[in-house]
Amino acid sequence: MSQQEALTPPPTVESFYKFVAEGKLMAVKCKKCGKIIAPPRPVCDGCLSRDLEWVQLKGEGELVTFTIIHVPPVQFASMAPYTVAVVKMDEGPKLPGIVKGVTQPDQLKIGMRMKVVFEPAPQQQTWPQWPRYYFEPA
Amino acid sequence: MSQQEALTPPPTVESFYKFVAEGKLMAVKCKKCGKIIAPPRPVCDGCLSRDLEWVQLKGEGELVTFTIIHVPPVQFASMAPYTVAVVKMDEGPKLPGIVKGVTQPDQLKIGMRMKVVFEPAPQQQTWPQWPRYYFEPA
Amino acid sequence: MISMSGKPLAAIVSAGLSKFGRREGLYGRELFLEAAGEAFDRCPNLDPRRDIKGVFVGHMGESYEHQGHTGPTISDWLGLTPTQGFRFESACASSSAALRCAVMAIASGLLDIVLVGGVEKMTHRTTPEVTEYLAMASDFPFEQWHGLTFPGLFALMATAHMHKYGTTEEQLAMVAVKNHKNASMNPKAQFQKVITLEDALKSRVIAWPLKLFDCSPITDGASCAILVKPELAKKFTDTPIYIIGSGGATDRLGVYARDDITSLLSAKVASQEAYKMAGVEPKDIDVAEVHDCFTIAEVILYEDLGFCPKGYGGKFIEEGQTHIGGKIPVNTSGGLKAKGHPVGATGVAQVYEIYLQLTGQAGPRQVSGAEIALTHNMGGSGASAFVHIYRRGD
Amino acid sequence: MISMSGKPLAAIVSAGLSKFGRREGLYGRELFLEAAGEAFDRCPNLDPRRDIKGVFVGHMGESYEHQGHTGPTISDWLGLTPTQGFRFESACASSSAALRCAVMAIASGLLDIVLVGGVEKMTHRTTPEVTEYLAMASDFPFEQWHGLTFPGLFALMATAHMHKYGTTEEQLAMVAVKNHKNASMNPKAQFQKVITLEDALKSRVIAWPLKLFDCSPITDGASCAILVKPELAKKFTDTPIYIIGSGGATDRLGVYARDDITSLLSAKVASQEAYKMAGVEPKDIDVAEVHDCFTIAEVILYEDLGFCPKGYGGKFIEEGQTHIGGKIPVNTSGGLKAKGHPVGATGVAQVYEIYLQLTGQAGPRQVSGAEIALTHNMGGSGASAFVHIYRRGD
Ligand SMILES: [Zn+2]
Ligand SMILES: [Zn+2]
Repeated sequence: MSQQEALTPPPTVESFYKFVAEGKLMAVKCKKCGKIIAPPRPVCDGCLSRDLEWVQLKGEGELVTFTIIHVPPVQFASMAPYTVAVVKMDEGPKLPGIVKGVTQPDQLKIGMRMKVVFEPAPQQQTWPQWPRYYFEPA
Repeated sequence: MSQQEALTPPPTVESFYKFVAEGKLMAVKCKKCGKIIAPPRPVCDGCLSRDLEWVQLKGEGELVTFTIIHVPPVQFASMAPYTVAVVKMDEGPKLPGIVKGVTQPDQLKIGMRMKVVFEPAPQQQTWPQWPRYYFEPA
Repeated sequence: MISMSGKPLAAIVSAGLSKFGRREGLYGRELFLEAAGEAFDRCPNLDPRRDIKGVFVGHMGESYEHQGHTGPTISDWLGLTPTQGFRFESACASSSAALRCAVMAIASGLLDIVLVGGVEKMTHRTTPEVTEYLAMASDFPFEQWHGLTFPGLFALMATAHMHKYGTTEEQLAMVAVKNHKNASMNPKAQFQKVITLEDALKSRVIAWPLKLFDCSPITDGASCAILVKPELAKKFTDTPIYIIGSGGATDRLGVYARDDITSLLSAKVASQEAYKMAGVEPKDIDVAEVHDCFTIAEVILYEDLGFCPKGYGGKFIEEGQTHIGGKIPVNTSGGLKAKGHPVGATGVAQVYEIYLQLTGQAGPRQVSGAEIALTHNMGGSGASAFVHIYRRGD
Repeated sequence: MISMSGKPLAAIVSAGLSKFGRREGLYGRELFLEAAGEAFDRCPNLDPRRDIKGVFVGHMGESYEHQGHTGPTISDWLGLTPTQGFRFESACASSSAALRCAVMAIASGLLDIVLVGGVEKMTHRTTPEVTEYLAMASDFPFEQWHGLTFPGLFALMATAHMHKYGTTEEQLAMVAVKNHKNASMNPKAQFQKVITLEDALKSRVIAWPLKLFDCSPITDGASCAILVKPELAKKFTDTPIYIIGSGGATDRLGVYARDDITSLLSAKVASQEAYKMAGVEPKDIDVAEVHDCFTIAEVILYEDLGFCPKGYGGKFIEEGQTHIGGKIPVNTSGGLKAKGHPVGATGVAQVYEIYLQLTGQAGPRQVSGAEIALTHNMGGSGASAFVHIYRRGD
């Protein structure tokens, strides 16, 4: 780790979701080794440098794997069955997310192109008040 | 620990509260060393014997210490301020419990006689569905 | 057999296990006493108050009973106050984390005799509640927040493994069939009935491609073992077993963040550490308990623990290599899948099975002549894992 | 001074602490990196990936962030995967449980360099939520179920102590005044202002006889220390401090169940073990951080740690004996009361203060010439406690 330059906003989970609320998928880029990291974190997981800058992801990538959830947690009960995928963004990072409009395995194929879409945050009284990003086939 | 004789009902927290629902304050007595134990447990905390029998406490004892709760947990919000005391029962065990009708420290005096009273269990949908016993000055 | 090159780190002189299943009206502290009582009864030379210097307990979730601070809770209910007590949490590997720290405590010379175990009381809660409490072991802001459950996380691995290696749903189902068969020979197991391949394949989808019979159940239970420094072992038993290897490792918390979603890095790294310490190789293992929280996990673990080549796990179960009588019997107890999975108790429950196997007390499921054994226990979706290797002590 | 009879068990070569207080928008994993970053910056010879063999983290409650499995979570965010990671939970003593196990890990020879720390993110939750999560450390079926809160449990001790020994509300308030004064000299403390005796006595009742200023606050924070085996210490620093005593003990989980409600058995037993190992006596301690979650706790601890006779704790603070410049300065950092109490982080935060004191870096609150120090950290209402004793290494 090298000494941290103060990054604004800080490279945190909370900042990530504030950007999602603005319709942006943001990562941090390590100024030392060049690695692009999402979710953002205060230390580069490539070289342990703390010298980072914000970069915006284009929001496109490739399907790595997926599942279709039939038995959901309480908060997702009304959505089931729903699909969650892991997508490798073109800039490098992999992210999980719900795939809109997919409930059957034959609607997806590993390796296919995917893109990010945004929806307004659900209204919640309690912590956390984060929005979600979603995926769809590109 | 010696081999356990099957005790019915088992010497557990759940059995204790089932007895409270019947208006009984029950302890277990160690058949080896004679210690009377409440809350009940499967092993004598005096001699580690597992050879126990149920005994009923008379429900009278002496005030050991107390507090008056002004900032309560969520579930007790409607009751505050309320008093919780530790009472040493005449048979030996000490038990904590809410003291009915006491909201000022000068209503109690360490060493004074106390007695147990019972009330029906609060209606609850979720676990646990235990009743409570209470104390009052004797 | 191998040369006995692994120096004993600690000796196990007794073990106990509660009945697994739905244990109505018994809480964690009471279940733990059932397991400890068996361990004490098996070891009459042990005077718990005089001898036990510490209580090391694995316990995953304080939400189940609204009760944390498990170290003193269990120490108190054992009647051992003021012995020192510790709670370890590494999700479903909590009691193996306890075991590894207990091994270090013994090896340090600071504590010579310790009780190690684990406990979880789960069945008094609803399935959605349990699903929520279990999910706390995964990455909240990215996995839980995007609707992933534990079956879902392992389903992500299954989809990828099937795609890359051609692993089939039938092969996964064969893991369930084997483990239910083994459990039918284990009176402490939650499930006592054999199942057919058809039963497994026709069960309802939980998280595609995983079905009900690919998943371990919700279980109440507790486990316990007595660890002593090797020089003291024969004071307590004629048939100690020795821990000769201990390894621990982590992986990225999020499955999404891992380089290879078809592999469990923590199992690889922890087992390599344990094998090296023990001076044994995978082919030397006579019997193993591995973390089959989902059938796909057992298949991947065959590979990452080195029992078979990478990508060959599906074929390995299909060939029957991990059945009792096969090349390397895996989960003779019935595993998490059929013995049950009271999460905090599972790691030391694996130890209990190995204790029975290496002391010749496993009854109809005994692996004859077993001398070297392995346990693998993982937390969550594999973000933590602990591997231990054991040798029969006689 | 004393003879240096305590053999070093482990050396502390660096330490770090996040700012304590309300840390909006930072979660546990991020707060932990703030503490670790300071520890790494202070120790340029340490290469975290090459050197650190294990991560030992104290974390009390998974409910705050819906996030357990803290060992791998922190290891991952540190960038140290696949290092082994452990979470320890012993309520408010969680990171001292981590410290004790880390000491055993070092002493065992299995791990030669480990990172130990603790973390809790609390202020994003409401006060009733925090009250509920904290209460999980007490006895659910008898204490929580009968309406006892943590202030309530310590109030039971206060009522009994006042009755038996004549301890007064003014004496309790003096503990708060002292600790706020010390915190005003600690830039990382949550509270930066001195208070008067009148402020403390006039604050609102929380659990009679305890008032707001008798209670520690809700705090976000993280703490970290680097432990190495003693032979390696000088490779990393010219000014190591050595851990020469380590003790742990439990008490009955329920306050109601204890023989003497005016005393903390776990503190007595754990400190006796630590003093004996270190070869020191209470009078040899130059500076101490003790667990002042409530003012009455600090008063009882003066007695049970042997700083003054039983029953004399109230008089001891009244005489100013524990002020900086007094016979034995206690909680120079401001203590839990005024530095803040992010529960899982507190134990190693005490270590951080001792590290500063014994390396002469405590600034305006420096105890001059400090050579021997003690930390006492308790879980819940004292059902667990850990005591460590340190010696300046130069
Ligand atoms: Zn980098
Ligand atoms: Zn007895």
